Amino acid sequence: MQKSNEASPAGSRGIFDCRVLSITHFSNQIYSLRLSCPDIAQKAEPGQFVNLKVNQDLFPILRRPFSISQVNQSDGWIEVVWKIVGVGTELMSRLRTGQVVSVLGPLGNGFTIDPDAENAVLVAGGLGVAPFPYLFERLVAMHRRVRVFLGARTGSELVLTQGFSRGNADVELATEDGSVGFRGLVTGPLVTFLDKTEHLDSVQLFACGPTPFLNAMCEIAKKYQVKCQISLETTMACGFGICVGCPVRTADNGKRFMLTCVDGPVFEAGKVALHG
Amino acid sequence: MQKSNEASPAGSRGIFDCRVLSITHFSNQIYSLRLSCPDIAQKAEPGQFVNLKVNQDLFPILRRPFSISQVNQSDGWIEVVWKIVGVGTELMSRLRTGQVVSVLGPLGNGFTIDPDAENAVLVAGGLGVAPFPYLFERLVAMHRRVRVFLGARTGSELVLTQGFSRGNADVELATEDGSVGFRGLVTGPLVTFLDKTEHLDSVQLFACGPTPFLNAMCEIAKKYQVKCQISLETTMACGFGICVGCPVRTADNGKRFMLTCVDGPVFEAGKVALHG
Amino acid sequence: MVDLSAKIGDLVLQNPVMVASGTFGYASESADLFDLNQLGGIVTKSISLNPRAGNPPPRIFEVAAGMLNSIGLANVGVEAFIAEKLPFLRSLQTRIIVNIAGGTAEEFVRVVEHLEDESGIAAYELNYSCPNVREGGLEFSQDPSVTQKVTAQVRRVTGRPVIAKLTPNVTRVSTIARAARDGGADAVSLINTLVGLAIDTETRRPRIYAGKAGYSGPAIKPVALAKVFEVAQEVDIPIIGIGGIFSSNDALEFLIAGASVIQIGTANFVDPTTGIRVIKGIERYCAEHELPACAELVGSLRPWCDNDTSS
Amino acid sequence: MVDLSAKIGDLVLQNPVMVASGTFGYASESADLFDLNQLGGIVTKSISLNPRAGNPPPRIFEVAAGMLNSIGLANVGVEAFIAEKLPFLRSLQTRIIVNIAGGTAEEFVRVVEHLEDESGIAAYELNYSCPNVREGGLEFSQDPSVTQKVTAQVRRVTGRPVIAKLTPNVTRVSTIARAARDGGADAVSLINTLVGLAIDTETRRPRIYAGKAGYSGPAIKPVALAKVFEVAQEVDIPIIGIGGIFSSNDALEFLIAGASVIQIGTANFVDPTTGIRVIKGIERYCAEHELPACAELVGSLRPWCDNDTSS
Ligand SMILES: Cc1cc2nc3c(=O)[nH]c(=O)nc-3n(C[C@H](O)[C@H](O)[C@H](O)COP(=O)(O)OP(=O)(O)OC[C@H]3O[C@@H](n4cnc5c(N)ncnc54)[C@H](O)[C@@H]3O)c2cc1C
Ligand SMILES: Cc1cc2nc3c(=O)[nH]c(=O)nc-3n(C[C@H](O)[C@H](O)[C@H](O)COP(=O)(O)OP(=O)(O)OC[C@H]3O[C@@H](n4cnc5c(N)ncnc54)[C@H](O)[C@@H]3O)c2cc1C
Ligand SMILES: Cc1cc2nc3c(=O)[nH]c(=O)nc-3n(C[C@H](O)[C@H](O)[C@H](O)COP(=O)(O)O)c2cc1C
Ligand SMILES: Cc1cc2nc3c(=O)[nH]c(=O)nc-3n(C[C@H](O)[C@H](O)[C@H](O)COP(=O)(O)O)c2cc1C
Ligand code: FES
Ligand code: FES
Repeated sequence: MQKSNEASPAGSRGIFDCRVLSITHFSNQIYSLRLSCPDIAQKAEPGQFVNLKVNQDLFPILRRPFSISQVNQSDGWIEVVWKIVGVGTELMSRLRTGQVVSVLGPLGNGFTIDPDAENAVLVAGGLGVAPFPYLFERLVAMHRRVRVFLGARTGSELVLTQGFSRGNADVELATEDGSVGFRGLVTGPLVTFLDKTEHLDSVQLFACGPTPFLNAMCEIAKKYQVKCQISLETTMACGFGICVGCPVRTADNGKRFMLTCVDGPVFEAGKVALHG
Repeated sequence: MQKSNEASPAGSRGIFDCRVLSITHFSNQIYSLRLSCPDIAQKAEPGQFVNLKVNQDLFPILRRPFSISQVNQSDGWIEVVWKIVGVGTELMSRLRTGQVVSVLGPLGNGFTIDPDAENAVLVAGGLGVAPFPYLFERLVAMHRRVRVFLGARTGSELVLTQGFSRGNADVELATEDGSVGFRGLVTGPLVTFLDKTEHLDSVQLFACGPTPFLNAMCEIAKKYQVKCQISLETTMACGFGICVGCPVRTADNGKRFMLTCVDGPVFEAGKVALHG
Repeated sequence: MVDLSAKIGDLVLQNPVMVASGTFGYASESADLFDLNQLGGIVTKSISLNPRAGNPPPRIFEVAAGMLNSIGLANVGVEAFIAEKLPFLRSLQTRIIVNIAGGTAEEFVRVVEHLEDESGIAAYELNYSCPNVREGGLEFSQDPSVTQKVTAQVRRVTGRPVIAKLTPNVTRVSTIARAARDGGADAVSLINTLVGLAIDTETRRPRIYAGKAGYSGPAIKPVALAKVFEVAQEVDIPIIGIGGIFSSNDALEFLIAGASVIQIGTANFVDPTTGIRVIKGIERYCAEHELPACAELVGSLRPWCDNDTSS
Repeated sequence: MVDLSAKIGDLVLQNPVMVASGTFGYASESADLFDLNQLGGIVTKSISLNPRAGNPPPRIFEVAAGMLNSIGLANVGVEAFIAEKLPFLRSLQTRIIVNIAGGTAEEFVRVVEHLEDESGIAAYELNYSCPNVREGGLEFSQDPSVTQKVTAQVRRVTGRPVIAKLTPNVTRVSTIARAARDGGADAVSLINTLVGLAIDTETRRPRIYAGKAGYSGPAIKPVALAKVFEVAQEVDIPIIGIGGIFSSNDALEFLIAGASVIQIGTANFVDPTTGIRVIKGIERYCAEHELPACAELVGSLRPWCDNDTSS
């Protein structure tokens, strides 16, 4: 790994030319990449993201944002996990060990772990699981009790499930087609859990996934009066506040905007108005 | 190999999705590619070219033209040889066996072998050697006596030299830096040869290479009153006459143009006015 | 079965996909590559009164997601066109649109007059990106009054559909489209190439002999779509959409923006069968979206908001 | 040593490379990524009289070799700009150019009046791509008389250099540049974004909330170069060249076409240190070509021919 811009102060976020240490193919369209990047590994917080330039060409031209999925400070690497949805993610899937990727990061505000929340509940829809392995590790290190609810459309899209078996964690799986775990949306088992939980003020939810899922999570958080942090995705050009292209409406009157990249991507549920 | 457009009549030129059978790296920047393409192998004449789409993206967007270097009708392949000079040729060098390339061809008018020319003389500057292996094979099959003069800046850029050792051929090499063969331009040994040749009316020159070299060849052909065919390169978009982007001035008054792709790329020396 | 037919005034096409002027030669060049009769229409190279040799090289240069060209309207001239090129075109079972270039209004009229007695011509497309020799090289359709006048003069000498092909290099293309309609045009084609320039920093010469050149390809598609949408909103005249169409999805964008017909240009150089792919793709989209006729797509854009929010 | 300095009227820059308005925020966002003082200048986001929330999403969309945006001029307003953003900018050792947005001439003037007492401002750049609320949303610099009038009104209230940033969406940008000069502008910036549109064919909605959007990136470079060259030939006013500059070679093309200074826009999103790379590349080119000063490159294009050969 080499910091491509030598003028930038050490230890801060930066733009790095990072070598691919390995690339893993989970299922049809889902991959993970391990990048050598000691500076980012050193600094990154769970829930932060990196903005990757996956080619050296003008097409696609913009970087692509990905949650930092896992970090190893001593070995100096970070991991990202993605699904092929278009040209950029397709190009990424063709990366090979030893190739170099330009990485801008770490970016955004990660998850804020509430000091009073004994029980952390991680809820992911689909690839929303991406930031959770690193968050999980942090929570375990903080001796929190962690429950993980992972949902997907079908079993082959349930990835990273192995990563949550340390500590005293419970993992529940749900698939819409019932191929693995509970048949239905992941919010089903979550609600069942919340219904039978007594001290809801000791619970903090962490949610990541598609917008309809996040909307459901905000509803649930409101209904059960439970703390909840959600991680958003919007289209991004820069990832650090200079393009002003990633607005999300504030919940107050819906007429103001925050920027997903610098004010988020993690927001307190109820602070932002998703979709409209 | 599969003809990507099924509507096109069999046996004619066409647009084909061709599988890479092998890719060879000669020296620093020089490569050759063998493509499975029975239709083109069947039809191609020495001196014709193919127009390759080396990626599926919009960048680079246009096809890139390459001389057909060698053909094997029974095995159904063709070969092209190239040097990396820009983005398209660089992308080509990253092709791997089994990948598919879109090939439009065979295109243009190849060399016309004079029925009376007992002595064929092939003269190449740099990668101008590209179309000669196939031409050589044809000439040998026609029982012509063949002499080959190959020039380059330096030894590592002298490629395909092995291909001319069949039949009763003489091969002479020249490099500008003297690292291999004659030190100087390839026209040096050629002129020496012509000076000592008696029946110049039995000689036909075939020349391919950069424009200054072709200009020199035209001068020589004129001076020695010897038949000479030259193969030109110009920027091309389509390669078959629909973009009108590849003009070359006619020699008559220099105010008219022919199209390199359909009227050439092989022209009779003296019929075209190169450079201006 | 999806109804793919398209209409430009009285002119009915079997599908809305044409090949654009100057990007398909005189059609015979591609005849052995696919069945030309599958196309909705073929627009010829620009034909001028006299033969034109065209510009010296370099004539073309590739740029990011597009290309620059200045061919200089090289063509055989109207008489040789009639004698040598039209017979083949006439033999096809698709609509032939003859594109006409001129340096003056009279030249446009005279070329049309030459063609009037010839059968097998479905419409004329007037290349209004030609420099107007009387106006210091301004393109014809950079001036609404010139556009209207020339169109009216051509209108007077023919009963065939007249299509005004407009330059995008103007402040408001809808003003020009309205002028063309007022002059009697049956439709407008949008867009011809943008003006572009590229420079070789080693020689400090333009990459194209003529200096400024015509810019085409995917890079101009967003501009073309904006122009098509503007005219569709402002002027009641059928639109032929052109600019960077490489896929059926590109073509669908143009239909949704308001074009009744589209033309494929630069893509033909990469794949002359692009038109066929586009036709099939439009058909598939309509089938998947349960649209009985692709004409239903025309102008079906659903804006998020009414007003132009400031950029 | 190559002399990289550049001049815009009385304004001297240490090198000809600025970052463009709206593509570098208020500069503090990139302060930890590289030494901002290496830049020739920094142009702020467009500042309006009152704060603006900007447009609802989607605001940006990637297209081939470029992007569309309609941010809606989101900014903190001039008072908060002075209180919260200017102190940091003022602390830098590079030229700060404040870009100003307005819906009327008066708004431009009032923003300038607010800024006049503030130190640390090297020049004003007037964003004339703003829709003119009195002219039905026509961009200010789509009309030469509006351009001249607004420029003259601003000129009256400041002694600082005034740069008119022009829209490319016009028939002849040199006419507009001349009007800006006649109104008292010290320089013109060319180009702001092209108008573009992209459509989601599944939803049939525009890809950008506002519908039409601003098109930027490498795809617009040939258009920008043509506009810069046109103005350089026609109008005697310094030019700041903008449009798709991603590399030093791109920047060199602009200098050779006639720009004295260049700005980096969209490239900052991909790599905010692009400006530094470009400065180094220009220096290297000059050294290799034995040019003692990069100013010698300005307007040094060598056309192949004098006249405009017809396309
Ligand atoms: C902060 C943040 C973190 C993210 N983390 C991850 C992650 O860990 N793993 C992962 O797989 N993806 C993640 N994403 C989404 C990822 O950035 C997009 O999938 C990617 O940019 C798509 O690029 P593409 O070129 O393949 O698709 P494009 O060709 O650009 O688009 C293809 C399709 O994908 C849709 N799309 C484009 N961008 C997004 C987006 N941001 N979100 C959803 N759909 C989109 C487009 O609308 C289009 O339909 C994250 C996004 C953000 C903003
Ligand atoms: C009929 C024909 C046959 C050819 N046969 C061969 C061949 O057998 N082997 C081979 O290596 N090359 C051949 N060429 C040249 C080859 O097409 C170009 O080298 C190639 O298109 C460059 O593509 P690129 O994307 O790598 O370069 P670009 O990025 O397009 O250009 C890079 C540099 O190369 C120069 N360049 C571009 N096109 C050409 C050209 N046609 N000739 C010379 N320089 C060019 C450009 O001016 C530029 O400076 C042939 C060209 C023609 C017209
Ligand atoms: C090489 C070339 C030659 C062209 N010649 C003509 C022409 O003779 N007459 C004309 O009206 N348009 C001409 N055009 C413009 C095209 O018809 C079309 O309007 C333009 O290229 C935009 O479409 P595209 O992006 O699909 O190419 C030409 C375009 C190219 C690229
Ligand atoms: C996201 C975005 C926001 C922009 N905002 C402004 C702005 O506020 N004021 C302005 O004058 N130009 C603005 N521009 C235009 C740029 O300054 C520049 O003129 C244009 O993008 C062309 O340059 P480029 O291709 O290098 O980006 C903006 C451009 C982009 C991409
Ligand atoms: S992505 Fe650019 S400001 Fe958020
Ligand atoms: S390359 Fe298109 S006409 Fe020759």
